[in-house]
Amino acid sequence: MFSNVLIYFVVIPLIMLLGLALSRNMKQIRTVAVVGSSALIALSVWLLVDYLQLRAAGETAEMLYVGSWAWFKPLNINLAVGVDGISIAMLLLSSIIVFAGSFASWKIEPLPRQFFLWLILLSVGVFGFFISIDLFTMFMFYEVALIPMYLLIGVWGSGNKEYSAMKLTLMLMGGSAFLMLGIIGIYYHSAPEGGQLTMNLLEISRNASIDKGWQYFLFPMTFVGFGVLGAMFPFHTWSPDGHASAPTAVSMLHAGVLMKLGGYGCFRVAIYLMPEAANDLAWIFLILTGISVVYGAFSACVQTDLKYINAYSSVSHCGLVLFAILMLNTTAMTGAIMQMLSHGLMTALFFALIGMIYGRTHTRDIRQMGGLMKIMPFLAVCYVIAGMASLGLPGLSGFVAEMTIFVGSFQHTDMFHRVFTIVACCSIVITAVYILRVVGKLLFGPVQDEHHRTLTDATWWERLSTITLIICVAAIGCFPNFFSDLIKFTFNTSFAQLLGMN
Amino acid sequence: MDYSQFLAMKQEIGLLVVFLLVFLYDTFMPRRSQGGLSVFTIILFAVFTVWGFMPCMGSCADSAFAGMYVTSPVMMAIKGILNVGVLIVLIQANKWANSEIQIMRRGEFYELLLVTLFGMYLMISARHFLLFVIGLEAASLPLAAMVAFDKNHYESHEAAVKYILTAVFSSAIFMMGLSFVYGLTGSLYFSTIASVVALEETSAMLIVALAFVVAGVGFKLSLVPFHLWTADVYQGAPTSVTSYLSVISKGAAAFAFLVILTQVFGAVYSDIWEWMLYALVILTITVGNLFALRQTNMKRFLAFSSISQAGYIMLGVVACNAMGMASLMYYILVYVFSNLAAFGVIQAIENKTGKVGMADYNGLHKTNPWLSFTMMLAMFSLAGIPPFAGFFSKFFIFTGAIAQGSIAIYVLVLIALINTIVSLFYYLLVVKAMYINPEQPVVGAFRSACSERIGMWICVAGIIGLGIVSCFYDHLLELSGTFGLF
Amino acid sequence: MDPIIPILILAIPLCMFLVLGLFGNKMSHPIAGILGTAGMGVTMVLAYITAFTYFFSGAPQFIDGDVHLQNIVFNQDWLQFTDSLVIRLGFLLDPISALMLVVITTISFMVHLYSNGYMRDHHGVWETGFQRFYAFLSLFSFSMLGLVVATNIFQMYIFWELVGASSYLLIGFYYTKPSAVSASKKAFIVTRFADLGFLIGILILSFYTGTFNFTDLTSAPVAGMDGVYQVSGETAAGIRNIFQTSAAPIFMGGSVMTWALVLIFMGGMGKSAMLPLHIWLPDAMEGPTPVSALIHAATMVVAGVYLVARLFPLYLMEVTSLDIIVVVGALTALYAAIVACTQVDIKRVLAFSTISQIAFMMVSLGVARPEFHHGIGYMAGMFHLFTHAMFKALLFLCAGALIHAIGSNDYTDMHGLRKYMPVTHITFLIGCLAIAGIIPFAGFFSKDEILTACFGNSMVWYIWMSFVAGLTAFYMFRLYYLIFWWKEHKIHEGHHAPHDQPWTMTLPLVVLAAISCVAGFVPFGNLVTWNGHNMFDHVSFLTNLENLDWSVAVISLLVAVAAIALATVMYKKENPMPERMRRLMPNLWRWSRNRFYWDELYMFITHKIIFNLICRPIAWFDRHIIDGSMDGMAYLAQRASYAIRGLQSGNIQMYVWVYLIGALLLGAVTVICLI
Amino acid sequence: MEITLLYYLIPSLIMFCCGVYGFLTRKNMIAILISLELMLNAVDINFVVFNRFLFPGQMEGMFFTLFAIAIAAAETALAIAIIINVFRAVKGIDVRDLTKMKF
Amino acid sequence: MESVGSIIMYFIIAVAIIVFSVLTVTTRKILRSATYLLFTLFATAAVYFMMDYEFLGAVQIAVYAGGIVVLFVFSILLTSRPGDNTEKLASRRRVLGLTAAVAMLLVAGYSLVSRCSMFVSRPEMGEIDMQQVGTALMGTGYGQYLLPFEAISVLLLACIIGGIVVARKR
Repeated sequence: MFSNVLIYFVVIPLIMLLGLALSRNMKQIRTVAVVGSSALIALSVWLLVDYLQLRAAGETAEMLYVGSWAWFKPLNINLAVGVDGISIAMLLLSSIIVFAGSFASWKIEPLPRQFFLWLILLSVGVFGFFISIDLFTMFMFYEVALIPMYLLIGVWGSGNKEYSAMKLTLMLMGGSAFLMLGIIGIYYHSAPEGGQLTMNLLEISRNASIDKGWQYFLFPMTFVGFGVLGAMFPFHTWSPDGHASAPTAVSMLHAGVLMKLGGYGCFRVAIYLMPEAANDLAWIFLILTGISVVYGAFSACVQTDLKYINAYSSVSHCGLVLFAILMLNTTAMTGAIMQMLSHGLMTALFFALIGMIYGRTHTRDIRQMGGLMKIMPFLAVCYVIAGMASLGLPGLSGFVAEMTIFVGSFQHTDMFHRVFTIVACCSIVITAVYILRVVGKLLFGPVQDEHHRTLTDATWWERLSTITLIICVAAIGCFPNFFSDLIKFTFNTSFAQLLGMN
Repeated sequence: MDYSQFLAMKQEIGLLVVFLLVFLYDTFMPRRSQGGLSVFTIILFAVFTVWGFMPCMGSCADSAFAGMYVTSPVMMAIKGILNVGVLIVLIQANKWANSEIQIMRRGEFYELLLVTLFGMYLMISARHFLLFVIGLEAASLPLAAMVAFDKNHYESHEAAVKYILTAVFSSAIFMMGLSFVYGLTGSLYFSTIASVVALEETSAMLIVALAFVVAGVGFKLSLVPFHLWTADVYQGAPTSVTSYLSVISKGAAAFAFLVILTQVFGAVYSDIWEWMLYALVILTITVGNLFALRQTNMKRFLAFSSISQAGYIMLGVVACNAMGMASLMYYILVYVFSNLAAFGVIQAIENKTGKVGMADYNGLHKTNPWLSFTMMLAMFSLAGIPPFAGFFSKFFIFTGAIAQGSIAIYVLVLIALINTIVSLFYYLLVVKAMYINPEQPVVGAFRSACSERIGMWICVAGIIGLGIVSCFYDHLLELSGTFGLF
Repeated sequence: MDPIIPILILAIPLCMFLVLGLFGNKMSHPIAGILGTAGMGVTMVLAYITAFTYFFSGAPQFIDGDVHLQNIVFNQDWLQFTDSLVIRLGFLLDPISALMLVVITTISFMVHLYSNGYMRDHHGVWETGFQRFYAFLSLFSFSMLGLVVATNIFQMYIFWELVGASSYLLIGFYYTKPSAVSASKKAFIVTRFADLGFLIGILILSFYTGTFNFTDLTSAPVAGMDGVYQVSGETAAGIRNIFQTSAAPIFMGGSVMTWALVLIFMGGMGKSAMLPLHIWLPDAMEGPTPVSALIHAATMVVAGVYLVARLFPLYLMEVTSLDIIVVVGALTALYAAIVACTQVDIKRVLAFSTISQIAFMMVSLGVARPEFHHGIGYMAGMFHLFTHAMFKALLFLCAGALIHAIGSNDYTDMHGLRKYMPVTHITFLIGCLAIAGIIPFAGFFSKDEILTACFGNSMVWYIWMSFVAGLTAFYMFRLYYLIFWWKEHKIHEGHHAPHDQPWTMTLPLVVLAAISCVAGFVPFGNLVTWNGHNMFDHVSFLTNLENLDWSVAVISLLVAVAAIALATVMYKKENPMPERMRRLMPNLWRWSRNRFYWDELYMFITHKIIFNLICRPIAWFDRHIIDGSMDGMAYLAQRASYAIRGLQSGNIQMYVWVYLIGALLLGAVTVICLI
Repeated sequence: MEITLLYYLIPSLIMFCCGVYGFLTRKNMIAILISLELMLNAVDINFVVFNRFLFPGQMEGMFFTLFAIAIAAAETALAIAIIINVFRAVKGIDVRDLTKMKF
Repeated sequence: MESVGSIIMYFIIAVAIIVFSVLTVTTRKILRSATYLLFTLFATAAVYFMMDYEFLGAVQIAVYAGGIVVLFVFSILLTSRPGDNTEKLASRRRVLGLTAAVAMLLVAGYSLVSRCSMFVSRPEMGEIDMQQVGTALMGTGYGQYLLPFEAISVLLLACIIGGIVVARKR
């Protein structure tokens, strides 16, 4: 079991948990967090390199590093792991954000140890989710990732935190209620009559034994289940409140990684296992996600709380992810995954910056701030860069992701899909509107509050956190083909025959 | 007359031996060595519990008294689960039982508790309704006395009255149903009834009889609408008794319910009681949840929570298959640990400060981090959050139910799942009180008694370990496969 | 050609941007300025080498007989969408890109140089963010160069966005000024909106044709083929076929291809400030003046023209789209010229003049047809682009010098400056003459050819554009007189008399003025034509003069002179005539002064309609309906919880009653249902 | 006339219903207990007559009744003990006073 | 065909059961209620005798009438206070009680009446002698009740302990 490298994505955080439990002071806590998250980054980078080498050597299997260990044997539930390019991308994203998040919460108060404990527990769930290919384990890790949010927001949050934490938890758990039903349903149709039932994604898709009628029932269950976490309209309202109340690192992790669980799950479970229903029912969800793309953007235009703006922007961007996934062609889905990466990094960056600004000004109301460019140039410049990434400036990650989505979606042969693509395209303008509105009000213009003049610019750990993210955002933006190929390979191996795509 | 048949009843005999030893110790030991009673009982019971799991118990499936009594590995397992629960209850109750007020009654407490456990054994193993009724009464009448144990509290009396009157009423209804069954089939042996029911066509009398039987056992399980006594009794009873009532008594009843419905009325599953149970499950989960939403007393809150948990347990019965049965037992096992952890904390705090309000838990984590941690684990487990055992038990019980395969069961499970959100809400309320509410802590820092801590540690170990370590469920599933009910 | 030079052309500005952007604030100001300027200088030299090599080396990959070929120097895959749809970053060398390389690097270098002086106050104190300014300038130069050498339409789109962003950053350079911030925002959003059209156009085009590459869309002429269209026969037939046989050839009255092209043109409209989308450009004057010269006069704003020129063969396939371009261009030209007549802010006058002149180019492209004079309109448009870049940059830089000296943008604060600032005066005059189209200055030739092209297309457009040309001459000289004549300059107490600026600022003026004088003689017909064929058999310095269509030229000269004369009469000396004119046409004056209320209209649409009628309701809807329904569910559960609490009344008899009725119902209902 | 099984069942059923009625209406807890006795007694009659009329060959019903009487006795005793206990605590045995715990 | 005597006997018993049952739950005085219960129990015992279950009848009289009713009477005397005897019933409560009772009557009655085997008459059967009863009670075979007998002894023991604990003053 421990010869499989993927296990260490769960083992390292678990060791970190142990370390945190044993640590006595702030210094030790930080050491554990930094060493652990660096180890995770190293591991994921190593995995990426090794994966590419294996692929280059001609490995054509759908998943690599596959391992499966019996867990609940009579039910054929296994601890099954395996990754492809997409999961590796997601692992990389998660480890980066955990790393940045650790630095962003350098001076968290109160109860730093507990904070990190929950944060790392959350990341156990996240990493576990991305390496699993067994529905049960996947679902378990999924929920493991959700629940720490409640305490993280509730204890360390700000504003109307109790309400937000509760709402977030309940809505996400509501989604997972549908999800659980869907997963159990899939399980019972995972094999042809008389065959051994299984929870293993690869086997289920190989068996392809879920008949169409059941697909029509189970697809919406799973899609909505994951869609709630993917902030799909109309199940997105946890996002603004939740993000607004969450502490910095939690917002980062949640918007950056957790919301990706939704998109990833939609594609890996709902669409991968039930392609026929996905094809037939896509239009319903396309309408919903199309709405969330435009709607989120419009809502963001009138918000005054920085985090609300960003949360609605996340609704819009994550809507685009689901939107593209539903297009069911290689390019659009590649774009969706890239958008996940891109949005993950950039929104984490946003939340990090907002947290840092909030930590100084103690307000998030853009009407009460202004001219911060003069006061804290480093943060302001980073904010502008994040904004530019968000509105899709070429050379940063947002552009490549969105363009891949738009071009891919527009390749759909159906007129309906193309028209909706155009609708979704409109979001780039609205995005520009709200991003520039914020940038204009917050960073530019005269200094609004004289007290702000005394504020200081970023500290070294804050710089480290933001620079890491900016480098990643720029890396994706400048060398998109690397990521695109990494992702596309999966679609070409596992999805092509499934969907009859080009 | 073959009295050696009594030897088939190893566990019952063993339990009676424990009972007698405790009784004799309590009655005849000189006053100065009375102090050892609690320890004696706990150790004795622990030995008995361990003995129950010994391989020497064998995997014998045995029946005695011409089929009136049956034992099999599954039943041994469920009795073993109950034993573990009782052991934890005993350990947790130690402090309370040795408190100044209770010390002179603790012998009776142990004795009554063991007798009720004996009654539950009979409920589980009985294959004759007369024996079943005796088991049922033995499991509920002494409990009424135990509910009334807290003489200084008015609530305790009120609870006892409510409990005994409704219990007797319910057993009257139950026996009315039995008389109908007898009138229909001419026998009280399960096997005979089952064969006659399988031949007969469905009649109104059978349905009404079944409804009365369901009501009678549903009372013990506190299914809605037979649940109304639950909250008051749980609230009024001494906490040790409440914890006993909520897990052990409920677990035994659930299993007995499963046995009756499948063994006796298995032939009319899809005709009659599948639909009855659908209605009951939906009602139970929903109403239990709705009531739990706005409770402020922890014991009362857990009462309603246990009502809705009973609804989930019933899903294992609805499934009517081996997996459902295994899941039901597993659910009970997990529920024992989770609920007892919660009660352990409540008890520790109540023993120290006498406070049981939810508001008294505000800011608890500042003064008593371990207590609140345990409580949180219990709440998470009850709410079904991984990686705690409650998640696994919920997942398996749903999986077991859905194995039945009809669309209706999917709808039922969906309703149950949506209800889990409501339940999550109120479980989180407790967590919120302990961790999030900004008020100053009401309960000061204290060190709980050794026995309480041991009890809680066992529970925490169970909450964490039972799910992740798969052998428990695997074993139960294997056993259920051999049960041959379905 | 060795790709090293093209790569350097792009790489040097990018490196400058990174170096100055990342380490700028660690450098001293002069070093940053010198570094930026030097970098741009090197780039300029390299661009000249490239252009020279392209046009005159005679290398076979560049020229085939008398035909200029398109040459892809390098082309690197950047992002692969599908097998055929690939974004590549490359370097396409053909007449127009070579031309643009020269224009951009020249102006950019001048501006870099000029800014060394401009970005300091009179006491030599550097502007804050001086390094940042240079970084942004480099970024802009990089983006613009990348745009013009794009090998595929998506590369163009990428750099299109980048120039938009750098324009945003530069307009908002004085970020503490709210007006600058809002101007930059406006510029970005308006062009973003236009880019949406561009993007959709690209999507449609690529969906039907399956390619982004310019060379596939508008392939180079095949040797020996005397094609009417530059597109090779096969490709043309293929593209038409695709559009005609595809599922939806007609969409809302136009063919899909027309729609695609019009949408792409919409992108151009945004960048080039064509009529409904022009509103950002006047406001963009909030940026530092060198920026206005570089971006908002010479280079970025002509990107739209460049785009149309780049896809010209495609536009030729759908003549309807060209007609639309003409209409838009003509309307814009007239509108901008009228507005320019009444503005007070000298930069705004120049801005509207820019809009008007770009519209000229657009019209020129729109009226170009291969049948007429070998598509002279295309050549004229490009020619005007070139000349306009020079003299408009000159004018802006002069305006910058004036503003720097006076400290105000309005001519009301200037008047009679000719004595104080002679160099500026002369160079400004040259610029005015050039733009007015007075022989032999640059503008004369290019404008004349545009008018010729219009003449060849339709009489209406010819007359229309001639009128606009006259207006151009009028408002430019109005501006000239108001700045340098009108009345004596009033020097405020405690202020120095205005004087010419340091050499860093005057040198560019002189250079550009010189170019404006001679640029008209460049034989453009043999360098830049729509199909690469040379227009003239042999070339000399006077080729342009020899090939003039004198009938058109004389008329346009007369119009220009008349307009100048009118301006002289009205504005040379302080007199009440302008006031009288104003009284004569009060409404026209008011509308013109207020720019025909376009800004107010946009304000109304964006604030009153989009903001108040869409965004706010949506936000409200989200909070109260969507979120409310979620909260409502919780509320309902709570209410339900209270509603049924009576069940648990505490009365045991009630309990039993419920119990009994429950049991009976359970039985009765089942009996009723089953029997 | 024939005295059939039903002739015995109906009075017993009425007795049971009387018990239900008494349980639901009486205030005095002992009266409630008395009503409960009626109900249990009705059940006993049922068993006996079923046994006698339908299954005369065996004695299951009779034995059930026999044991039921014993159980009834036990629970009555216990219930009375508890009621007396309550009486000591609140000096009254009105069941309607016992509603401190509710909702 | 039954003998006229037994028919008359039946009616007497039936009427007694019904009337005394109703009186038990409707009389206002609690002591009377206990008395009527006693009569009802006697009537029940009479039914047992009629059914030829003499042993059962004897147990009924001994345990119920002799034991339980006495217990009731004592406890009534113990708990009653002057003025307690009369209780007025709220009409709402009576309606609730009546609906429940009537519903019970209807449902159970219907289910009984709807079954044709309910209309059989009594088959001939000899008396059950005590020997048979004793064997069944002490036997372990089919239809014999040693195990319940032992079990109920435990139950009774527990109830005794419980009763003592509850009744004990402290």
